[in-house]
Amino acid sequence: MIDRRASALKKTKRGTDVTENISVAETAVSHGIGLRPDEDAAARRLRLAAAARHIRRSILTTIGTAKLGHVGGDLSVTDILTTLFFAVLRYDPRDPANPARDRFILSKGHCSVALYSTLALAGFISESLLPTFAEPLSPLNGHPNRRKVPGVESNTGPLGHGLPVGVGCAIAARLAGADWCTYVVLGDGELQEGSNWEAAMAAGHRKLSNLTAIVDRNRLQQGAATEDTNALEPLADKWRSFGWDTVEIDGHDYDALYTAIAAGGRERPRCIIANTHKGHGVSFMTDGVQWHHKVPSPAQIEAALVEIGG
Amino acid sequence: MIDRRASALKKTKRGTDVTENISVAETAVSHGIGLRPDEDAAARRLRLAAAARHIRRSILTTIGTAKLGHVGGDLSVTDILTTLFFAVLRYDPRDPANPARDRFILSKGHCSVALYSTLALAGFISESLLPTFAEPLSPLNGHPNRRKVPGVESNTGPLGHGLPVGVGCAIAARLAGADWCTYVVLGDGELQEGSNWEAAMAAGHRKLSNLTAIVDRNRLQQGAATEDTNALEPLADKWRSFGWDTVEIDGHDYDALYTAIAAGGRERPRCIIANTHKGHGVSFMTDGVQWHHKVPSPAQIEAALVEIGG
Amino acid sequence: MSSTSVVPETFDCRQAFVAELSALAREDPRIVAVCNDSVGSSNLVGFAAEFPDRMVNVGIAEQNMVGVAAGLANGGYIPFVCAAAPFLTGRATEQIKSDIAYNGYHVVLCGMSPGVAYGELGPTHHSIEDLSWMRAISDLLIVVPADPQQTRDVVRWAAQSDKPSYLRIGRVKVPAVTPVDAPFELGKALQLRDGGDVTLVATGVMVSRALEAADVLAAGGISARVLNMTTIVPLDEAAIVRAAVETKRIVTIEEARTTGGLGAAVAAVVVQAQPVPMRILGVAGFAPTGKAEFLYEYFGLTADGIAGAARELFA
Amino acid sequence: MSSTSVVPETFDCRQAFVAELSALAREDPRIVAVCNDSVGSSNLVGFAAEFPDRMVNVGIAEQNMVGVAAGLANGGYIPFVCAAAPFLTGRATEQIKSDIAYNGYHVVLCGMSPGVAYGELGPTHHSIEDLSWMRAISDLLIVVPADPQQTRDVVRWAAQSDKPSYLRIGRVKVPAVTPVDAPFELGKALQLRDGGDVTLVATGVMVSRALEAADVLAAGGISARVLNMTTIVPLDEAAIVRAAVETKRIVTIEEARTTGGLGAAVAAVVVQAQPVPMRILGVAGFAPTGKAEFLYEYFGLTADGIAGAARELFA
Ligand SMILES: Cc1ncc(C[n+]2csc(CCOP(=O)(O)OP(=O)(O)O)c2C)c(N)n1
Ligand SMILES: Cc1ncc(C[n+]2csc(CCOP(=O)(O)OP(=O)(O)O)c2C)c(N)n1
Ligand SMILES: [Mg+2]
Ligand SMILES: [Mg+2]
Repeated sequence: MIDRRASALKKTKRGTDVTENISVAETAVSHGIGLRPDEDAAARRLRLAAAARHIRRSILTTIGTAKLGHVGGDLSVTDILTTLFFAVLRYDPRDPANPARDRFILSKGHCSVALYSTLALAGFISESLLPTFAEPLSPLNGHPNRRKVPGVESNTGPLGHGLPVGVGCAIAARLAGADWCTYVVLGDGELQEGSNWEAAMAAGHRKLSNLTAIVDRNRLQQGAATEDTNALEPLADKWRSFGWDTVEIDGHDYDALYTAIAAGGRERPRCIIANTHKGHGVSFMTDGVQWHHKVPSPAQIEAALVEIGG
Repeated sequence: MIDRRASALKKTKRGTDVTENISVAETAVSHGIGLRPDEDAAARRLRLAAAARHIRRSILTTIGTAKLGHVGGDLSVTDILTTLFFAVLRYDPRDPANPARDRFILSKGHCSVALYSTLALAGFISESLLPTFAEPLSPLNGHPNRRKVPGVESNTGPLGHGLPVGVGCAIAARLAGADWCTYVVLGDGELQEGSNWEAAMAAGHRKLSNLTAIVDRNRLQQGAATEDTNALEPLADKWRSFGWDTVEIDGHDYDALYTAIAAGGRERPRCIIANTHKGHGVSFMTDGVQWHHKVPSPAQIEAALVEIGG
Repeated sequence: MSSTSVVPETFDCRQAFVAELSALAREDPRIVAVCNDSVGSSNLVGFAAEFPDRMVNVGIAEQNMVGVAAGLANGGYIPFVCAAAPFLTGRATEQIKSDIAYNGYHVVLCGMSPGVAYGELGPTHHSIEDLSWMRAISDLLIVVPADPQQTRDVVRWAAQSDKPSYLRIGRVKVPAVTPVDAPFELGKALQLRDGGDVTLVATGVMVSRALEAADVLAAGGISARVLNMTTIVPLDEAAIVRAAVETKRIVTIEEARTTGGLGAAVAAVVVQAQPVPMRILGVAGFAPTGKAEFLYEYFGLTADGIAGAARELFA
Repeated sequence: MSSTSVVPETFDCRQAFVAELSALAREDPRIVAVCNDSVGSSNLVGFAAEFPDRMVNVGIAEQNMVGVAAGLANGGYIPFVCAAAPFLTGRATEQIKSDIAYNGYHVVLCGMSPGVAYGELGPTHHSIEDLSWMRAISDLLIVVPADPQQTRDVVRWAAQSDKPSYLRIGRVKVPAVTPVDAPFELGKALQLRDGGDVTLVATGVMVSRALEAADVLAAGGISARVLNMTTIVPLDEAAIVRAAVETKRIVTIEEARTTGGLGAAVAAVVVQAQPVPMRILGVAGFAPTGKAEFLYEYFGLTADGIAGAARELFA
């Protein structure tokens, strides 16, 4: 089934190794070939680590330039996006509307800079566009806009929108008998929105095994810890009681992410609770609630880039 | 604590036995004195059965006259309402805005006729008002209106509103250090609305032990069975995972209802999943989805009244 | 009061709606219906029987319903979202803004039983805010068919237009008002009757009442033009300006709050292009208990009420 | 462009808002704040520190937030619901209609950072629909303070009025525009400048721009009256009619869609009472990327844009 999926996107060819070409975004153009079960885990780990490093650097410089962004949640979701875009998703950046593509929706749309940085590395948009983020008339709005940015499937920003749309995508694939899959990444604070539970219930009821939700479980929302604001725990029990296969993993561990996402043969939608840290990769940001949307100073950006390396 | 609660409503006096005066609504005026732990269970059972019979008759005749109503859900919720209004709730129908009253919200507001019939028997409104249900300019609208009908705490009708409002009431009591309690009755299909899960999460987080939700689990929604439309099971697991003490009972058993509702010493909000039957009490309506809002013919009303007796 | 002596046959437009939707679904496998436990109330029982897989009933969950429709559009389908208008437009307002209009998805939002059609079910079930709510949303077309013929035309148009749209599909019975040779054209008012003294601009259920009001006015010597403003967005500004120039007085009639619907749209054109006196009729506030017909009387949305308002313009 | 040479001090009204709310809370134990994880963005950090129990943060859940506020009102409290305007008004639209307005509860809905205040965060975070959405709801008062003094007055008024209300509390910095001896009065327009040729009717952030536009117009020999229409519902119809009679031309300016807000309200009065030519200025549609100031330019909501629109009425 995986092979069939990998070959369904007509124009896609296997790309060059991102670890070797990490500074040249254009060479990453054709990574979207879907799951690669035959890839050696160690090689994949290396590849993903390099891509994530690149994306984290891009996030920091983009936010530093724009003086706007949600750096904490960008850095917590980076490894999830990296794993999806460079080891899981099937897409062709030169043909972003290809009907056979996998659908990816970043429901926590405030982390648009992480998404733009990932889309640039994946070849959907030029990396030279990133410095225009939030500039007048830029296609790169504070929240992603599908009418302006290829690779964006749905305009997000208001929390609680991605999963309902993802359920619709998954139902569409079912109706069409198509094998493309739908992936939705959600914030944890975002799960306080009831719209998610409406969608979760519908997906559970319909046993949408072609749908995966990944929760960026960084335990912080805008103003405080989720558990101090409106507790989500026991979170896995909630998803299970709504009919989802649910696993909890380390959301910064590429093997764990890949394995959890790629696990096949399921009969239900799958929820991956990815335990992460807001600001991951930058010591002075890690787990700091103020970094939800605080803009780092130039000196902090510099220090952060040094920590990230690459 | 119960005694203190029972005496907090200043003007309330213990009323006469409704079983003896069942046909004279006016004499039921002072039943709202809260929990009566010292009442003999058999006596209570008799009292409640008689009141429920009266209410069911009233529902059928009111709907028959108006040629409008939701008879199935009215009859499934009757025993719940009866237990609440005649064995649990603290209120004074002559002083319906008394700040120390318990709050009751019928979230499934389409079953207004069951509520009006109960409020009439409890003395909030005159029974002579019931035949005006749905008539031009009647205070008895198709869905309850607190600005027109004493005893109504919040205008319901759109599903998914009662629990959030109930959570607000319970927080208010907490803030005020008051001992009144809040009870919300929900439909089961209604639980597909995400607003309920927002409210459930907030109540669980705040450990609102002064809040009770009772689900009228008649397993039918408007068009079909809940489990065929958007399955709710495992429903108790859902509530538990949202931080609620949860029990499942027979929603037509007065002892079970009373015990579940009155159970004290809790640290969390309590959800009572009351298993019921739409159309309960009328054989040809029981569990029939078409009776959600089908209006019985005069002959059917007559047959139904015979079955109900009293 | 009306001069029409024979009571005309009247129709519940939901029937034409579902007949056309089913016909379209037979032709185009991309057509799907999405609903919130409203298979019956949206009159979709036949559709569901014929196309069980393409009847996506998400249960009582309007936010999810609209999001799911956006996802279905993303996946290549053409969703017709069918739900009681007050809950579709009020419960999923921000989803309609973001997921449908701002995304630009080809989704057809069908507000069933709008206005005060649900009569005695009361203000929670009345959809008198929907025109104002939906019209505030950029990039969303708004169309209100007035009779079965228009309903069929509009459903067919909506299926092929690639823009997000909101349709108002009435359950209150209406007579046929559209000439058979007058197909629906987006953004075009349909003149049903010419007149030189005043123009009555109506939409949906109110169109037949405007025609009756024109009869009442004619009996009193006032010649009223009647426009059926089927399309609220985009508005036929030219027809409005012509009416202002040629008849010098305008009355708008809608089964809705007048804060932001048809009347507000027409008034904005009138004051900016050709100021003339107007009366703007609609539903003044939360309704008391009563059936739709009683509420029309109560709010003055009758032939006499409309004629009376028009006469004020001659004072 | 403006004739004002000294750049006046400007204020984020959220500060006056929370200062007054805290002062009220000290006086009246019934005052509570309700929010959706928006303690910071609603500027409530100080309030939360001083009144931790009375800061009811329900998390990111706007439907529940509004329902909870209704319940708090039922239980004897006076809730100020503070949340970003697009989510408060768009995500809980039907709760505002049913739980607040139709229930008639004394709840103060505070739409924070409305209009395009969130600039580059884009259309999902712009609240340009809120005035139309809220005004469509019966029984809901709508008040838009223009500067810190009005903000304080309005918060105090809202605490003692027993009606449901919607306040728009800006984050875009504005100069003081209200004379110290001009207290807020519900339903009364405040004339900030007299003039005989045209009236500029503005609300909120747009009031200072209207004043600047009046300067621009004065430089060109046009005498503009400026009205600060702080109350949108109920509207000061008398002031509108006077303006129409006395200045014969009206321009409305709002940081919102013009479909159902200030401009629509004024136009409805004008066409029904005293038809005169108008221009209705606002936010034309979903915005491109850019900061608030850029978007004001983009949509013509500047002194020059307003003056230009006014000049069209003299053509
Ligand atoms: C409907 C809605 N309400 C409020 C907000 C404001 N907001 C933006 S981000 C955020 C916190 C999100 O927390 P979480 O989902 O945990 O995201 P992360 O921690 O990954 O940044 C809030 C409340 C919003 N964008 N949408
Ligand atoms: C928000 C909203 N969506 C849809 C409806 C239409 N509706 C009225 S009753 C009903 C079914 C309710 O089912 P359930 O909650 O199980 O109630 P019961 O079986 O007790 O009648 C529906 C869908 C509504 N009233 N409100
Ligand atoms: Mg988080
Ligand atoms: Mg049910």
